[in-house]
Amino acid sequence: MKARDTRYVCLRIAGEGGEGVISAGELLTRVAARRGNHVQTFKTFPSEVRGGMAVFQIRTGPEQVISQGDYLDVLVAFNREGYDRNIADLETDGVLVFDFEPTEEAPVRRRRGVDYHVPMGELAKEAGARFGKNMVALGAVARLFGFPLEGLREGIRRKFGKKSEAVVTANLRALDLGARYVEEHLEIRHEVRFPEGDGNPRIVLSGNEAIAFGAVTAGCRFYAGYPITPATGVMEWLARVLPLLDGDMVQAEDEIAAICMCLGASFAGKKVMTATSGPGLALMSEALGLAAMAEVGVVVVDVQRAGPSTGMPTKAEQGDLNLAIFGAHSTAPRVVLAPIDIEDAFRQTVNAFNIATKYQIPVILLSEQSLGYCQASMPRPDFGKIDVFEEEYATVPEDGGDWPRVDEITVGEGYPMTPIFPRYIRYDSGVSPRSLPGMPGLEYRATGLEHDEYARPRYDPENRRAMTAKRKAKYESIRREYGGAVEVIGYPDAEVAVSAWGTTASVMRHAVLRKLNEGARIKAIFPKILSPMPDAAMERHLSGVRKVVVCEMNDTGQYAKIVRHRYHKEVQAVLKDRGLPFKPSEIVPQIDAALEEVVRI
Amino acid sequence: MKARDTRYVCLRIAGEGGEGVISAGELLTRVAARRGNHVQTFKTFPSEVRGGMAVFQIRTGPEQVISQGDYLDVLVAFNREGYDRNIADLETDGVLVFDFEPTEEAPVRRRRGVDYHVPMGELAKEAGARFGKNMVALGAVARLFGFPLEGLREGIRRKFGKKSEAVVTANLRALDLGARYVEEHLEIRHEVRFPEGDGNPRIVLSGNEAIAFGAVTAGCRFYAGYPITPATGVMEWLARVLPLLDGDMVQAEDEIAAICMCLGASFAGKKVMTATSGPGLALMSEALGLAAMAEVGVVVVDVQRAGPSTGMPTKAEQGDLNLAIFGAHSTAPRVVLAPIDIEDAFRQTVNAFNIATKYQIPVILLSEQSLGYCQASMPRPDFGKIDVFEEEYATVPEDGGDWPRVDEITVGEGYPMTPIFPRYIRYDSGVSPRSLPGMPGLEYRATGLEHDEYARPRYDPENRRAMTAKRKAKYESIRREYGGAVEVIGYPDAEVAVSAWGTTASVMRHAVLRKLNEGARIKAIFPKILSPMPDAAMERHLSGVRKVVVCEMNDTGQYAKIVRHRYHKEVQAVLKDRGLPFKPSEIVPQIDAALEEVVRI
Amino acid sequence: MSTETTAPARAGRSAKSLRSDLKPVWCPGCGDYGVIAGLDKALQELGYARHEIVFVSGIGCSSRLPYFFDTYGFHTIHGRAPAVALGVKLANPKLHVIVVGGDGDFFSIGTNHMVHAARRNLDLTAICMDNHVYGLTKGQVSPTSERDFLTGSTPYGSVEEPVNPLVLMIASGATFVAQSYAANVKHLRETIVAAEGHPGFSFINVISPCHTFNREKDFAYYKGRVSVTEEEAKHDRAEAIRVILTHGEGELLGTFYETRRPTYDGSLADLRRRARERHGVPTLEEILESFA
Amino acid sequence: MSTETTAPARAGRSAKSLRSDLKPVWCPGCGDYGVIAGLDKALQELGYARHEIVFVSGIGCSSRLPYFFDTYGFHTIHGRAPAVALGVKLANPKLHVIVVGGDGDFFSIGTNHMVHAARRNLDLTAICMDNHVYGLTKGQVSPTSERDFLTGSTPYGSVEEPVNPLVLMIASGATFVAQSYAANVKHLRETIVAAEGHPGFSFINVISPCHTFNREKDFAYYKGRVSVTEEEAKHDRAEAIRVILTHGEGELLGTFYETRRPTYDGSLADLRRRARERHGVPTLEEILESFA
Ligand SMILES: Cc1ncc(C[n+]2csc(CCOP(=O)(O)OP(=O)(O)O)c2C)c(N)n1
Ligand SMILES: Cc1ncc(C[n+]2csc(CCOP(=O)(O)OP(=O)(O)O)c2C)c(N)n1
Ligand code: SF4
Ligand code: SF4
Ligand SMILES: [Mg+2]
Ligand SMILES: [Mg+2]
Repeated sequence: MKARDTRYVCLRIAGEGGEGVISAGELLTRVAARRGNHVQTFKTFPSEVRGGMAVFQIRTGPEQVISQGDYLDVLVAFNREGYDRNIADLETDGVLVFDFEPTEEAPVRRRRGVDYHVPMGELAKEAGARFGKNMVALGAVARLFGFPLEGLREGIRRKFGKKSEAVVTANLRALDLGARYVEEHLEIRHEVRFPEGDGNPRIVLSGNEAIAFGAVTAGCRFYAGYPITPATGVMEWLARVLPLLDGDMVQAEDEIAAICMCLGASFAGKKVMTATSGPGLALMSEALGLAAMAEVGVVVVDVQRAGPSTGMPTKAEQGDLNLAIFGAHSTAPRVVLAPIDIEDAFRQTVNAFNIATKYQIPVILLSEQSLGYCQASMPRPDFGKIDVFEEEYATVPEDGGDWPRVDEITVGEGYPMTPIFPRYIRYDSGVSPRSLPGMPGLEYRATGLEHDEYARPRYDPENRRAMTAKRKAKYESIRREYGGAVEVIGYPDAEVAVSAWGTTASVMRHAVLRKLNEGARIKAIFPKILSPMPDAAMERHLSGVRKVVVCEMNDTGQYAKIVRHRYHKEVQAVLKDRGLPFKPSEIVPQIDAALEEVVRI
Repeated sequence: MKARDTRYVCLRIAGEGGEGVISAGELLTRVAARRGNHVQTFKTFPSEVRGGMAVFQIRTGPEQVISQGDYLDVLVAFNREGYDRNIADLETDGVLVFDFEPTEEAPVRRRRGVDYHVPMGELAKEAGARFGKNMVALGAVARLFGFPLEGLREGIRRKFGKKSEAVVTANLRALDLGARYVEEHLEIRHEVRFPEGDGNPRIVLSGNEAIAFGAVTAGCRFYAGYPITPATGVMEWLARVLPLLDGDMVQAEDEIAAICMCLGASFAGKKVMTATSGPGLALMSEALGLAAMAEVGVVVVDVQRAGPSTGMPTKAEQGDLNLAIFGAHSTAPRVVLAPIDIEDAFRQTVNAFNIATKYQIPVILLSEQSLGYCQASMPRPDFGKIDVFEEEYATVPEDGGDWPRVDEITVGEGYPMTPIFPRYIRYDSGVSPRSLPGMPGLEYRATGLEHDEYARPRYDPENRRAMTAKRKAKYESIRREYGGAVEVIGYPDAEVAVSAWGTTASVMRHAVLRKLNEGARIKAIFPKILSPMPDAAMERHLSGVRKVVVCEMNDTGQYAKIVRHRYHKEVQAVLKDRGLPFKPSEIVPQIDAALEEVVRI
Repeated sequence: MSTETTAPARAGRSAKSLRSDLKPVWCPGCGDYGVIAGLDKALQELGYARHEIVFVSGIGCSSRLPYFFDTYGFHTIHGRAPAVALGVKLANPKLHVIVVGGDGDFFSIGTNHMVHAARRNLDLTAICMDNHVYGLTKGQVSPTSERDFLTGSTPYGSVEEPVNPLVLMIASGATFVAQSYAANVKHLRETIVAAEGHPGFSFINVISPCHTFNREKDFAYYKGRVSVTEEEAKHDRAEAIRVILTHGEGELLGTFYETRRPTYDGSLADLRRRARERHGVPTLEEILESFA
Repeated sequence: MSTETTAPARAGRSAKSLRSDLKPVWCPGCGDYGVIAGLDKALQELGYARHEIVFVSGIGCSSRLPYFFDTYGFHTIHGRAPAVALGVKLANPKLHVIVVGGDGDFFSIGTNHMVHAARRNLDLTAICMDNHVYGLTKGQVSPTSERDFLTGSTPYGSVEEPVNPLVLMIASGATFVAQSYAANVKHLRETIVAAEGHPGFSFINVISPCHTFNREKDFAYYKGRVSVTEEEAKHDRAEAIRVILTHGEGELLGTFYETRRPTYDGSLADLRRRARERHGVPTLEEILESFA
């Protein structure tokens, strides 16, 4: 199953938290993208602020990078632990760059592959850059794998220029010392080379940035949130940008306040968003019900992390699908989307706002730790081609005419008949035009109580039935609009299908393309909306399929159960709940097994 | 489809909130039970404190009353609105007792049946009992339907005796005036008679009381809660009783505090409970995850009410099943039970405590508005026959010996090897013996972080896999213990089955018995545990079934979807989301239709 | 939008009162009727247009108030009104946002939001209808109930010290803190007018008896026990707290504390202005370049 | 259980220190190391047996503390430690329950529970490691951060007035309120010993610098800016608040407020006793009769 595409290079840096692993990695990433490389990165760091292991990985190649691949081509280990914990991921013929003293009991033992010892710590001291180990490493890496030093120098200047000239100089010196060490002491014995860029400078965004930028693109001008790993990046980006666009970013006192602030601002006419992780989404459950009942649109981003409870806050899991779909008391319609990669994160965020605005409904966008912290290059969006839905508000009937007619059930006994604005008028779509506070003549009271079309509290069975149906109709409208929202790759008549959601879909795509290349008759089915499920399209694409391989990063197969139970398909659920994303190599054998089994039957 | 069992009488009182409808009903109920009647009651009142309509209904008969039946035999309407809103539920030949002036535009028009006008308000004034309308009504009802006045007199004395002699006298006078009015002014023209009691005084509990009493029986000695309709009764009962048992009832500052207080007390060795309704359960989502992760047992009662959001707080819905099962981020094992009637509420509560204690897991008990406020007679429990699980705590190894061996994965690098108490030791059952603060030598720190067997934070993949498996194993143990927990009535080989949960199961039982009596070949399947589902037994009982009629009080068929999707059965989902429980007469035709269809196929 | 735009004439709308046609669902004699009256009078005096007023409430008898005014309103969930109100006000600072609720709503489940709203000094008025009990849920102890209070949840008497809303709000940073009384509509009206005139977070605790579940503390009880303070509002927090705490028996009405500091909405507007002056107003394309 | 029972000897356990073998995960130089030191010394001085101590914490750098003591502990969720602690203490009032956490944990998400724990006067000690920033989430503004503070979430400076934890806790009803400093281990030790000696809710705000995310306010900054008050603890709330608020520049350490009133656990014990005296201790069968 060796199908290494040597045009791609995957390099990992591992070191102690605080040694600058992440910042070196990010510098390399950005410089690579600027020269026209496609890049995708991945990082983990311990939830402890200092100490513990930090890992940064970059994969780069001549085309869009859609997963982290299976094995490393290069491992840069800042210390023994970095080596011990990561060496298993290095290709047997990969390149190791390390800075520690192998001992007799713990040698650096590899059958093949090339090892280079670079005394990064020492050189950093020499450079007078107290925390410069990472720059020494970058210099060495650049020389070893043919990456132009000048780009990195420029990057250092841009990155540290704001701080002080002394910092720039120290870092540049460290970089050069690293490069020089390679030139002077090492003999290059490997083949791995950084791919050439195509000269088209690319943009690089993390998942968190893609979502924040998507929000701003969709017209978001109010954000309230509460810090939580790994979602805080969304908030911090918007804290900088929103004020420039005359918007506000509020750090709320807790997550409940955050979503409630959003609901208030949405009620008063802003496009709003909050971002959190599992524990915060759990806290928002009650207020999400209010959003559904009062019909106030809001986008809630959940950058999932490994639970339950506080769990492993810096590790990855796709564990919140159930909570997103079902985490409300009673029937509180909501929409669930889950981007699969950085570009999708940007686009789905715009989409989320469009749905929230058009249907006056809460939309939960399920991102993931491995997406939030992952950075990738993406093509520059063409803003002219992005649909942004803008609401039309209700207006007062001209010439004192009547309000649109409402159904007779809304005329309850004991209720005054004064013609007032029918905020919750029942149109077929389930959506009623609304007014904003400040608009004269259209006063009403948004409410979490059951109410009639005039927004008056009402508990009688007839009204209840009508209003429940109204809210449900809205849900059906969404299903109609997004009923076909399924991405399919491969043979339409394949008997073996694979399916996944979120970032696992992106990894799976990698595995599927590999198998399709090998001539396997399979197809991949990725729903682009998870609630309401695009049933019509899912059923169409699943008909004729005898086995579905579902891969998912959680312990119980939350999505696998949907496929198995909702579509009555034989599902081979491949579950990974170890805090780390899938690799294509973990998926390919599962596809093979499914193919074999289906043939055997 | 008329199958009226005339041995049962169903009487409804309807009036303005504040007119004493409920308290009169409760008095009648208790007195009836004391003379040996089986009774079941139902009430609704508006969420407004005063005003709006209050309804009390009592059904009584010679055997256990398992539902409210279909139609009223007697309607007592305190006013016009009470008549208008309830007359449709009266048997065509039923008896109406009313106090308002029929007008020409709004006459009291009935084709058959008997009507009596009793000027309750006037008579009350005459009695000098300011709020005595309800007692006048009781007196009239007693005389009209052959209920002994003496019992009611005694009841009034017991009820108001604590207040003052004047109150007692006024109420007695009102009662007598009502009775006298019937004797002097009315000619009895109907057949309906209150059934004779069998002389065995019965106890009468509301669902809320049954749960509170069950908790105390199971050993609950700590309760923290926050008031919320319709769950407050649980708290108020325990507020009176717990201190007498040397326990504490704490009114917390909010629901999050309530469950957290419970977790603290449980960690320190108490059996604990909190009760709330949908909005509160939503707020508890995060802390329920902590309970699962730190493995701290807790019983959470959700007396469901109609949502979403604040919805219709005094109305019924079975809408929180999804939230109960799925309302957590990541995989946080929890158990869900749902009593179907008063006696079951008592027994399932004991059960809930046993599961919570034995498996160190949160248990959610889904009650309902119509159960919480409903009162019913039940047989006196035999406390000697009730199993109450008591925990065995860990002990320090004798003679300084070693702690039980733990697996090598728990020895992480960088972790001290001092032998400490392995609080989360991985036994096959998934359950680890615990210690309580105060026990010397067994110190540990309960935690919501991922941890190893020694309760130390650990994020590495191997440990993660092991501990996830541990928590899952616990879940499987429960499934083993409760795998057969399904109640089945009817023909084992029936092709048409019916299924429901909660109080709808009780109503459905009524309908099924009626159909079985008529000779229909059907069966009823009621799971006694809703998460984890008793799959083995469900599958066994469903095999051979061609159609399942599922009735449920919500808009989306949360349970119906489980039956349809999980067991791949053709489900005829009968959903009612109007704030009111099912009646048997709404279920019977659905069974008929299903039978017909299956025959047709 | 502006006050010049007049709302279309509508049948049944009173020329002056801002009350709606919906009849309050409260018990006859509930203190909250007095609060409605005071509010209506104050709003008329202030001359606010109805479409520029937003009542935000949580859950409770008192929180039903928004339905009874023919203005904008948001009847939210228990305890969260201050947070929702913050969103409303920041989205449109021209609106007059009034938060209303009960003692449980504000100072039990909602404490966190009240403390932080006060600290931020958001320019709105919060009116607590303090009946020292949970009304809507039919009589349980509230955070402002006195020790030994007998309720459904404290059948042996409450063992908790009541929170003093005035002191807590001053300590949290509210910049206008007053107490009024549902039966003194004139004082209430004047206090509301003053609070609305105050730029920043104004808190008014209104004693609003619930004779249904707090029978002892009905209007009769308060008669003669309520007096209006003679003292001026203090500008010093410790001083204001001293006045409140050292007052002996009975209930004191009046404005205890008033100070000026930047409002949250004002500071944010300022922040936006400063940020844009320094960095300019970027187009989407320009933002994109930050990722290059 | 009682202090007489001695824990079994265990390899590696120090005879006196209550520290565990787990190495703190904090940054070198974090103020929280000082808090550990002060706590360890105080607990030794108090002579508490390790099995009778329970540390309860929320989430934050500071909330990791329970792991570093070889006692019982509960590392709960963000902001909820005071509520969990209430359950622990009521379940077993003999335990010494110490709540530890950060400024965000206590005074942002956890405010409601802190206010009500103080009001109830539950007999426990709450120690806030106040670094005026969110440490664990890598540097955002906290409720105790000063205006204009630059953080990841306030890139243009904070526009919020900080909450004063001491004033808020006094206003809420805490009966022992003090401030100490992570670098003054002696003062910290003494303050903890005093707080533990105090029956009721004791709150200690410990200035505990985070030089990683609040760089300016490191130990060097506080050097010379921290002084121990000469004044006695006040028994008068307004007075204590005055002392805190009128103190000029710099940080004042000391016990500002101390008073005695019934503790929550004590009052509940009393309530149980009274109730049983009046109504007797019913058997299950007797309770059953109340339904007859
Ligand atoms: C999350 C949640 N918890 C509890 C409730 C139930 N509840 C409704 S109002 C209320 C308190 C009412 O007291 P208060 O706020 O003082 O208002 P009042 O009715 O006295 O005016 C409670 C506990 C709820 N609606 N939502
Ligand atoms: C419900 C929830 N929201 C947010 C978080 C993320 N979070 C963890 S610690 C923390 C605040 C840390 O600040 P502080 O309490 O001051 O403690 P410090 O780290 O400074 O000691 C936050 C917001 C969380 N764990 N849970
Ligand atoms: S219960 Fe009390 S607060 Fe509620 S409406 Fe009645 S009097 Fe007013
Ligand atoms: S980030 Fe700050 S509070 Fe956290 S460990 Fe480091 S220095 Fe301490
Ligand atoms: Mg109240
Ligand atoms: Mg902090």
